[in-house]
Amino acid sequence: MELLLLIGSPLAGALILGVLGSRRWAPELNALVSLVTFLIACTLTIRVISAGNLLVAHEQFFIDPFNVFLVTLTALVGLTTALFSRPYMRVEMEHGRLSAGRLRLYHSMYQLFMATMLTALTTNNMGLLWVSMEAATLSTVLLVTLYRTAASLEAGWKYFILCGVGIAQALFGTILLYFAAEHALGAEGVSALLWTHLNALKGQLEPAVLGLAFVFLLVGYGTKVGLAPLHNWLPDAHAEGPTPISAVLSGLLLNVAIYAVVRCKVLVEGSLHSALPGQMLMGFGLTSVVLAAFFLWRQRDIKRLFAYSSIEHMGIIAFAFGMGGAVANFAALLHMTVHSLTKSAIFFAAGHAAQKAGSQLMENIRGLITLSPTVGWGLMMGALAILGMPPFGVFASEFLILTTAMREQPWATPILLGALGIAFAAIFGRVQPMVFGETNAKRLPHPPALLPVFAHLALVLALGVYVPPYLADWYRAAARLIGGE
Amino acid sequence: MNGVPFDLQLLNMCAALLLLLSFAMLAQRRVVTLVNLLAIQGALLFAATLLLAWRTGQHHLYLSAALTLGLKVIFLPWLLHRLIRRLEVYWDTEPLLDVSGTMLVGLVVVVFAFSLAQPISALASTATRSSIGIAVAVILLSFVTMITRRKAMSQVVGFLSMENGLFFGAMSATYGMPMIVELGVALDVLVAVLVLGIFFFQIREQFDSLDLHHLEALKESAALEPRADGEGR
Amino acid sequence: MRPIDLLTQILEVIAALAAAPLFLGWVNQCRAWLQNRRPPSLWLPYLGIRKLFHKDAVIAANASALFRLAPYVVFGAMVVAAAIIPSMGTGLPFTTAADAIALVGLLATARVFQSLAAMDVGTAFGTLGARREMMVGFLAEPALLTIIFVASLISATTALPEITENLATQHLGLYPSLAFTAVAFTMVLLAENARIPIDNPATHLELTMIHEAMLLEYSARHLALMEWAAALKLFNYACIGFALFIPWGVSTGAGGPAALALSIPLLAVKLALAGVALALIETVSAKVRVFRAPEFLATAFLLAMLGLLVHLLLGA
Amino acid sequence: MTPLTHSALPICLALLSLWVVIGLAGLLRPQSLAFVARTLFPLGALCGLALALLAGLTLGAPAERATLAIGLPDLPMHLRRDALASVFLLLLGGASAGISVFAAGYFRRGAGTSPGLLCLQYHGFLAAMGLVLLADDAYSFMIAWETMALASYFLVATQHTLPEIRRAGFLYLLLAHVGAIAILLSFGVLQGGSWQFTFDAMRHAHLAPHWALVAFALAVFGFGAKAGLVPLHVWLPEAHPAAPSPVSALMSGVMLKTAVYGMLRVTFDLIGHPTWWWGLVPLALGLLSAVYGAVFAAAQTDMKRLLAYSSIENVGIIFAGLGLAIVFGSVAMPAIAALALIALLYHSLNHAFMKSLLFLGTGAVLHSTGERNLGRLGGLIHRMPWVAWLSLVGTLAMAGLPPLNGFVSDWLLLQAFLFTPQVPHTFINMLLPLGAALVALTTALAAYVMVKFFGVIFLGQPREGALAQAHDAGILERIGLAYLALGCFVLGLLPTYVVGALKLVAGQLLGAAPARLEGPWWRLVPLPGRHASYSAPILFAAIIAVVLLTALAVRLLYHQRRRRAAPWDCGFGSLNARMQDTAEGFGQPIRHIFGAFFAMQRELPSPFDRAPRYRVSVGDRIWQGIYVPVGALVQRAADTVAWLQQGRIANYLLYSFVTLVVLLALVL
Repeated sequence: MELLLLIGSPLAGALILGVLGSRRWAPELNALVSLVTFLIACTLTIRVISAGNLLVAHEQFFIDPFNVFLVTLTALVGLTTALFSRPYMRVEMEHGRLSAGRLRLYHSMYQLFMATMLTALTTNNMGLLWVSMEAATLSTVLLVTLYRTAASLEAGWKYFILCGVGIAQALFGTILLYFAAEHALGAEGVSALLWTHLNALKGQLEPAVLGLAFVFLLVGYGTKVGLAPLHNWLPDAHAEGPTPISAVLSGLLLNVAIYAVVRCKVLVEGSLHSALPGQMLMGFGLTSVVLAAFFLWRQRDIKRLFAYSSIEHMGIIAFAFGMGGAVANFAALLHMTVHSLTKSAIFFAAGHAAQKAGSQLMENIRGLITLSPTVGWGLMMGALAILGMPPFGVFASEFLILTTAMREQPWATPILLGALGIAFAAIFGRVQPMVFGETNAKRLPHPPALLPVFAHLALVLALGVYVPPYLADWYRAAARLIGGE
Repeated sequence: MNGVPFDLQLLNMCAALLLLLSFAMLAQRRVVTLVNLLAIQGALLFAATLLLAWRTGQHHLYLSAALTLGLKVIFLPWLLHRLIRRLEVYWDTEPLLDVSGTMLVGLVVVVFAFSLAQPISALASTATRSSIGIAVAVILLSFVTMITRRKAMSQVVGFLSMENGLFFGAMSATYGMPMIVELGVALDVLVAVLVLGIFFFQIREQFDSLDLHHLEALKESAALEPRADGEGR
Repeated sequence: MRPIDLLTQILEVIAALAAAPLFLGWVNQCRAWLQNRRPPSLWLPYLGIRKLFHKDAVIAANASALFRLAPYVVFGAMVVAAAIIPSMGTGLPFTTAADAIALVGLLATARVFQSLAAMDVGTAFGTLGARREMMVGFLAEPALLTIIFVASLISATTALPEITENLATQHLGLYPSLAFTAVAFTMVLLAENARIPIDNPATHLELTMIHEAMLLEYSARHLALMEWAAALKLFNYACIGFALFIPWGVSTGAGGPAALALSIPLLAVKLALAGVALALIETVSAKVRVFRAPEFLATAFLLAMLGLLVHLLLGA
Repeated sequence: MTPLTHSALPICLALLSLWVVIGLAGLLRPQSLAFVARTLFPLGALCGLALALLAGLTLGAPAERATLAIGLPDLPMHLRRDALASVFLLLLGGASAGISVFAAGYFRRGAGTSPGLLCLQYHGFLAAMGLVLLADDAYSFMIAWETMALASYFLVATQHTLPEIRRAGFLYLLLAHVGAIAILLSFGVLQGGSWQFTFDAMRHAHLAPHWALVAFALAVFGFGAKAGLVPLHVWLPEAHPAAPSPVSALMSGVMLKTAVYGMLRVTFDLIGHPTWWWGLVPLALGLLSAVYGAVFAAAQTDMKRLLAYSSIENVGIIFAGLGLAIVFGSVAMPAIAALALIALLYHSLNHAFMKSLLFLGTGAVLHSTGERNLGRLGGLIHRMPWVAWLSLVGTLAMAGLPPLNGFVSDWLLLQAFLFTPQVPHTFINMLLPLGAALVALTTALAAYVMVKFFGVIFLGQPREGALAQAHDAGILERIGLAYLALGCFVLGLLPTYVVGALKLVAGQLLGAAPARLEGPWWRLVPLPGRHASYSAPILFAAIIAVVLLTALAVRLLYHQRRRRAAPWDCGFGSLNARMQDTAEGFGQPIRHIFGAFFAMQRELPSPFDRAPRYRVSVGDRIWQGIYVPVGALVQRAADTVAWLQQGRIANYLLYSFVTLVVLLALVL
C-alpha cells in the first residue's frame, strides 16, 4: 500500500504542479510533495525493517533491503533538493533566466522524475524497470535544456540521443532476458520478467543467451551510469542544466542506473557461473576512474568538474560491485549512499557559488570564504569529503574498497590509487583558490539557506565515524542479496 | 523453400525486406525519403506482426499490431514530414563515410549480427527464430546510420528504425513482450518523438539549422589558455 | 680517586694557565729566529696581558651584555678544556665529566660565543671575522671529531685519558691510520689557532684576517681574556696532539708521584719541540687566500676520514 | 600512582576530547579575542601540561587497551597506550603547553581566519595528533592522521589571501595525501592475509620477507613525506613559514615527530623483525636530509624558511638514528640498538622544545617588526631583550653545544655510531664511521646556521630605521618562551633521568629488558661497561665556576673603569648598518663550498652601476629535477586523453557501438 502511495504522491504532485506550477507558492508545494514522499518512504522502511520483504500488485512491485535503502535515500535527497531549489530557482527567476512557464515545467518534471526513479527502484518487472529508466531520461531531458542556451540545448540533445540509443540496447537485453526466461520456465507470460522469479531459477537460465543479454544491458544501463567510454553525455548534461537537476542527476539517477546494472548482474552471474560480468564491471570501473581523473585535470567549469568526479566515483562503485563479495558490496552500497549525499551537497554549494559569481567558470569564482562563509566552507568541506578525506564517510567506503582490492585484485590497486591521487590534485587545486583568496565582489546581503548542504555533510561525517548497527545490518543484508556470501 | 509453409515464407520475406530497408536507409541521403523508408519499415513490421498473430493466434499480438500501425506507420511519419516541412530540412550533408564504404561496414555488421544471433536462434522455439539475426542486424545497422549522419533529423530516423528493429526482435524471439511492457515501450516512443519535436524547434530557434556541427561546442579537446592564476600546478 | 690524581688535575690546570702564554712566546721567538729577526722577549705575551688588564675598558656604544659576557665564557671554556686533556697524567678525576666529544663541544661553544660577540657591535670587520671563523669552524670541527673517532676506535673508548693510556701503555706499534690523522690534526691545529696558512696572527691586514677581526672591538681586560684564551687554545690543541699521537711519558694508571714528576719535564720538552715545528711550518708555508681555506680544511677532513677507512681496512 | 597506571588511557582520551571541546568553545564567540585567546588557549595549555604529566608518570606502566563503539561496523576503534605512545604524548603535551601559552598572547585580530575558527583548528590539530599516538588499528590511525593533516592545512592557510601561501597549502596537503595513501597501502600489506586491520592482527601476522620489505618501503615513503625527508621535503620549507608562528612551532616541533612515531611503530612493533640492511635506507636518506637541510638552511634569507630547513636537518639526524637502531637491532646487538633508539627519541624530544622555542622567537620578532627577511633585521637584542636571551638558549641548544640538550642527543648518537666494530658485516663497519663523520659535519653546520640566525636577527646594528620601534614580547609570550627554554635546560642537565625513561621504550620495542642505569644520577654512561661518560651538571657547574672566579678575580685585582665610545671605524667615514654582513653575505661561504647543491641565479652588478645591486636566489635542484617533470607528464597525459572528447555526437555513438561490439565478441 505504502508502495503505491510512494509512487503515487510524486505522480499526483507532477499533475498538480503541471497545472499550478507557476504560482508563487509552487516551490513550497513542490517541497511539500517531496516531504510527503519522504515520510511515506520512511514508514515503508520501518515496515520493511519490521516485516521483511514485500511483494505487491501482482508481484509487479517489491521491496527488499537492496532497494529500500535506495528508496529512502532517493526520497531524502529529493526532499533536500526541493528545499534547496526553493530559494535557488527564485533567484534564477529574479535574474530573468527563467519564465513562469518554464518554472511550471520544472516543477512538474521534477516530481515526474522522482516518480520514475522510485518506480525503477521498486518495480519487480525488468520490463517496467526499462520503461521507467527511459521515462526518467525523457522527464529530465527538457529540464537540462531549461535555460534554452546553446550549450544547454547541445547538452540536452546529446543526453537524449546517447541515452536513448543506450537504453535501446538495454531493451534488447531485456528482450533476450525474457526470451531466456520463457525458454526456461515455459510460456507463463507475465511472470517471466519478474526479477524475483528470475532470481529464483537463475540457475536454469540459458548461459549463452544471458551472456549476450548482459552485454546489451550493461552497455544500455551503463550509458546512464556514465561508465567510460559511454559517459560523454554526462558532463554536458550535468553542467548545463539548472543546479537542482544536476544535483539529482548526479546524486540519484546514477544510483538508480547502477542499481539496474547490479540487478542484472545478479541474474547473469547466477546463470553464467563465471566471473565474466564482474570482470566487465571492473574493466568499466577502472577505465572510468582513470579517464575521469585525467579529464578532471583540465576542467574550468565548476559543475563539469564535479560531473567528472561523479564519473570517477561511479567507476569506483562499479569496480567494487565487479569484485563482488560481502565486503566489496557492502562498501559499494555505502559508497553509493555517501556519494549521492556528498555530491548533491557539493552541487548545492557550487550552484550558489556560480549564482553569486554569475559564471560557472572557476577563474571567475574567487574568495568565497569572504564573500559568503557558509558557501565557502560548504564547498571546501564537500570537496574534501568527496576526495576521500577522513573522517568523512567517503573515506570509510574507499578504505574498504581499496583494502578489498588489495586482496582480490592487487594489480588494480596502484592504478586506482594513482587515479585518486591525480583526482585529488586536480579537484583540490581548483577548489582552494575558489574558496580562499581575495575577491573584489562585495559581501552578500543575506546568507543563502544552506541547511541541505550541511545536513548532508553532517550525515556523511557521521557515517564516516559511526555506521549505526541497523544500517550496517541492512547493508549486509543487501550485500548478501547481491551475492556476497 | 519447400516444406516451409507459405505464411512463414512471407514472414521471412518481410524480414529480408526489413534488412534491405535498413541498407537503403544507410545509403539514403534525402531526409524525406528516409522518413518514407521508415514508414515502409513500420508497415512491414505491422504486416509481420499481423501474420504472426494470425499464425500463432496470440491475441495480444493483434493489439501490438494495431499499435504499430497507429504509431509507426501513420503517426510518426506524419509528424516527421510535418517537421520537415516546417523546418525545411530536406537534404542531409555529405556523410562522414562515402556510400560504398558505409555499405562495406554494413555488410560486416550483418555478418557479425548473424553469428551473434546463432545461439539464440538455436534455442528459440518460435517459428520465426531464423529472423532474430535479421533483427539484430537491423538494430546494429541503424546504429551505424546514426553514427554516419550529421543532420539531427536523420539521426532521429535512425533512432526510430532501431526501435523498429527491437520490436521485430522481440516479435521474432518471443512473440512480443508482456502487454504492460509493450504499452510502456509504445508510450515511451511516443513521448520521445514529442520531445524530439520540441527539441527541433528549440534547436532551430537557437541555431536556425538542424545541422549537428552546431552542437559540438561542449568538448574537452579545446586548447586551454593558461588559468587566471597559476595555482594548483 | 687518589690524592695524586687530584694533584695532577690541579697541576695540569695551573700549568696550562701559566704556560700557555709562554708557549705562545716561544713559538714567536722560534719564528723570529727562523726569519732572521731579533726575537721578541719570551715573556712578551705576559706583559701584553698584564698591560691590558690595567687599561680602561672602551666598549662600543651599541654593545650588548653578550659582548661583555663572551670573554669570560670563552676563557672559562678553555680552562675547563685544559682540565680534560691528559697532558701529565691520565688518572684525572674531572675527565669523567666530559669525554673527547664533549671536549670538541666545549671548543665549539667557545667559538660560537666568540663569533656572536664579534657580530654584536655590527661593524664590517666583526661580522666578516665571525663569518670566516664559523666557516673555518664548521670544516675543522668534523675533522677534529673524525680524528678523535680514529683514536677512540683504536682504543674502543671516547674518554680521552683512556685513549692516551691505551696508546701509551700497549707495546709500541705502528698505526698507519694515526699517520694520516696526525697530518690532518696538524692542519686543523693551524686553522683553529689562526696560524699561517689560514690566518696570520702577526698582521692586521683587513682583508685576510680572521681571528684579529673578531677582536677589533675588544680592549683592556676583555681583550686580555680573549688573548689569554687564544693562548690557552693553542696550548690545549698541542696537548691534544700529544695525548693522541705522542702519549709516552704521561703518568698512567698506577703511576705514582715519580711518574708525575717525570711527566712534567717531558711535557715541557714536547711543547718546546712542538713550538719549533709550528714555527717551522709557519715559516716555510705562505698564507693562502681565504677562498682557499675551505679546500685546505676539506683536505684535512678527507685525510681524517681516510685515516678512518685505513683503520677499518687494516684494523690498525 | 597505581590508580593512574590503570586508568591512564581513559584520562588521556578525556584530555584529548577536552581539547576538542575547547576548540568548539571557540565558535561560541569567534570574534572575541579576550575570550578565545586569553581564556581558551591557556586552558588548552593546562590540558597539554596535564597530558605530559600523565604520560610521564605512567611511562613505565603496562600497556592498556580500549575499544570504542565507533568506527567501521566490523572494525571498531581500537586504542592502546604503551611506553612508545607515552613518550610521544609527553612530547606533544610538554611542547604544546608552552606553545599554547605563547599563542594565547600571540594571536591578534587581523585578516584571515577568525580567532574562534583558528582556536577550533588549533585544538583539533592537537587532539588529532594525540589520537594518532593512541590509535591501535589502521582505520582510526588513518582518520587521526588525515584529520591532523587537514587541521594543519587550514592553519597553514590562515593568511589565505596571499597566493604563495595558498600554493604552499596546496603543496602541503597534496604531499600529505600522497603520503597517507602510501601508509594505507603499507597497512594493507601488513595485515598479511588476516584482513584484520587492528594493529594486534598485524603484530601477529607472519609476513613473507619480501612483503615485509614492501610494507617497510611504503612506510618509509609515507612517513618520510610527512617528516620532510629528502626528496619528499619540498612542502616543508613552503608550509612552515606560511603558518602563524605557533602553528609553525607545532608542525615543526611536534607534527614531524608523529611521523617518527609512525616509523617506529611500523618498523619495530608491527613488522617486528626487520632485516639488517633495511636500516641502511633510513640511514642514507637521513644523512642526506641532514646535510641537505643544514646546507640549505645556511643559504636562506627568510628566518622562518631557515628554521624549516633546519627542521629537515634534524629529522634527517633522527632518521639516521632509526637506521642505526634497525641495523644493530637486527644483528642481535640490542644494547647498542637501544642506545641508538634512545638517541633518536632524545633528539625528538630536544627538537620539539628547541625548534618550538626558536619558531616562537621568530614569531615575536615578526609581530614587533612585521619583518621576516633577515636582511632587514638586526640589533633586536636591545629592543627585545627577553626574546633575544631566551632565543639564545634555543640557538645554543640547536647548535649542539654542551651543556644544553642538543648536545646530549648528538653525543648519544655518536656513541652509537662509534660502536660498530662488532657488527658482523664488514660493509657496515666501513659505512657507519663515515656516517658518524657526516653527523659531525651536520652538527658543525648547524652551529654555523644558528650563529647566522641569532647574529643577524638580534645582534649588530638595526638594518632598518623602523626596527627602532620594535617592542618586546608580551607577558604570556614571555612565559611560553621561558617555559620552553627551561625545558631545554632540564633536558640538557638531567640526561640520566630522561635516558632512564627512554630505556623503557627501547625495552618495549627491542624486546630487550631495559638494563639498569649504572653510575650516579649526575653521570651519563652510554653503555654498561663503556668508560666514556658525560656529566652535564658537573661540566656546567665547572664552566660557571670558572667564569665567576675569573670575573671575581678581575674585579678584585683590577679596576672596573669602563667607557662607552663609538665603534672603531678604521679611520674612514662613519660606520653604518649596511656595512655589516647581510644574510646573503653570511651564507656566501656555504654557497661557495656546496655550490653543487644549489640551483643558483646571481645578478652581479657591473662596475659602472650607479646604484649597484647584488641579487642571488637559491633554488632547489630536486624540485626542478623531480616535481616539475612529473607535473608536466600528468599534464601531457591529460591533454592526450582530452582528445577523446571532441564534442561530435557521432564519435560518441561510435564509442558506444565499438564498446558494444567488442563486449559481444568477448562473450561469443
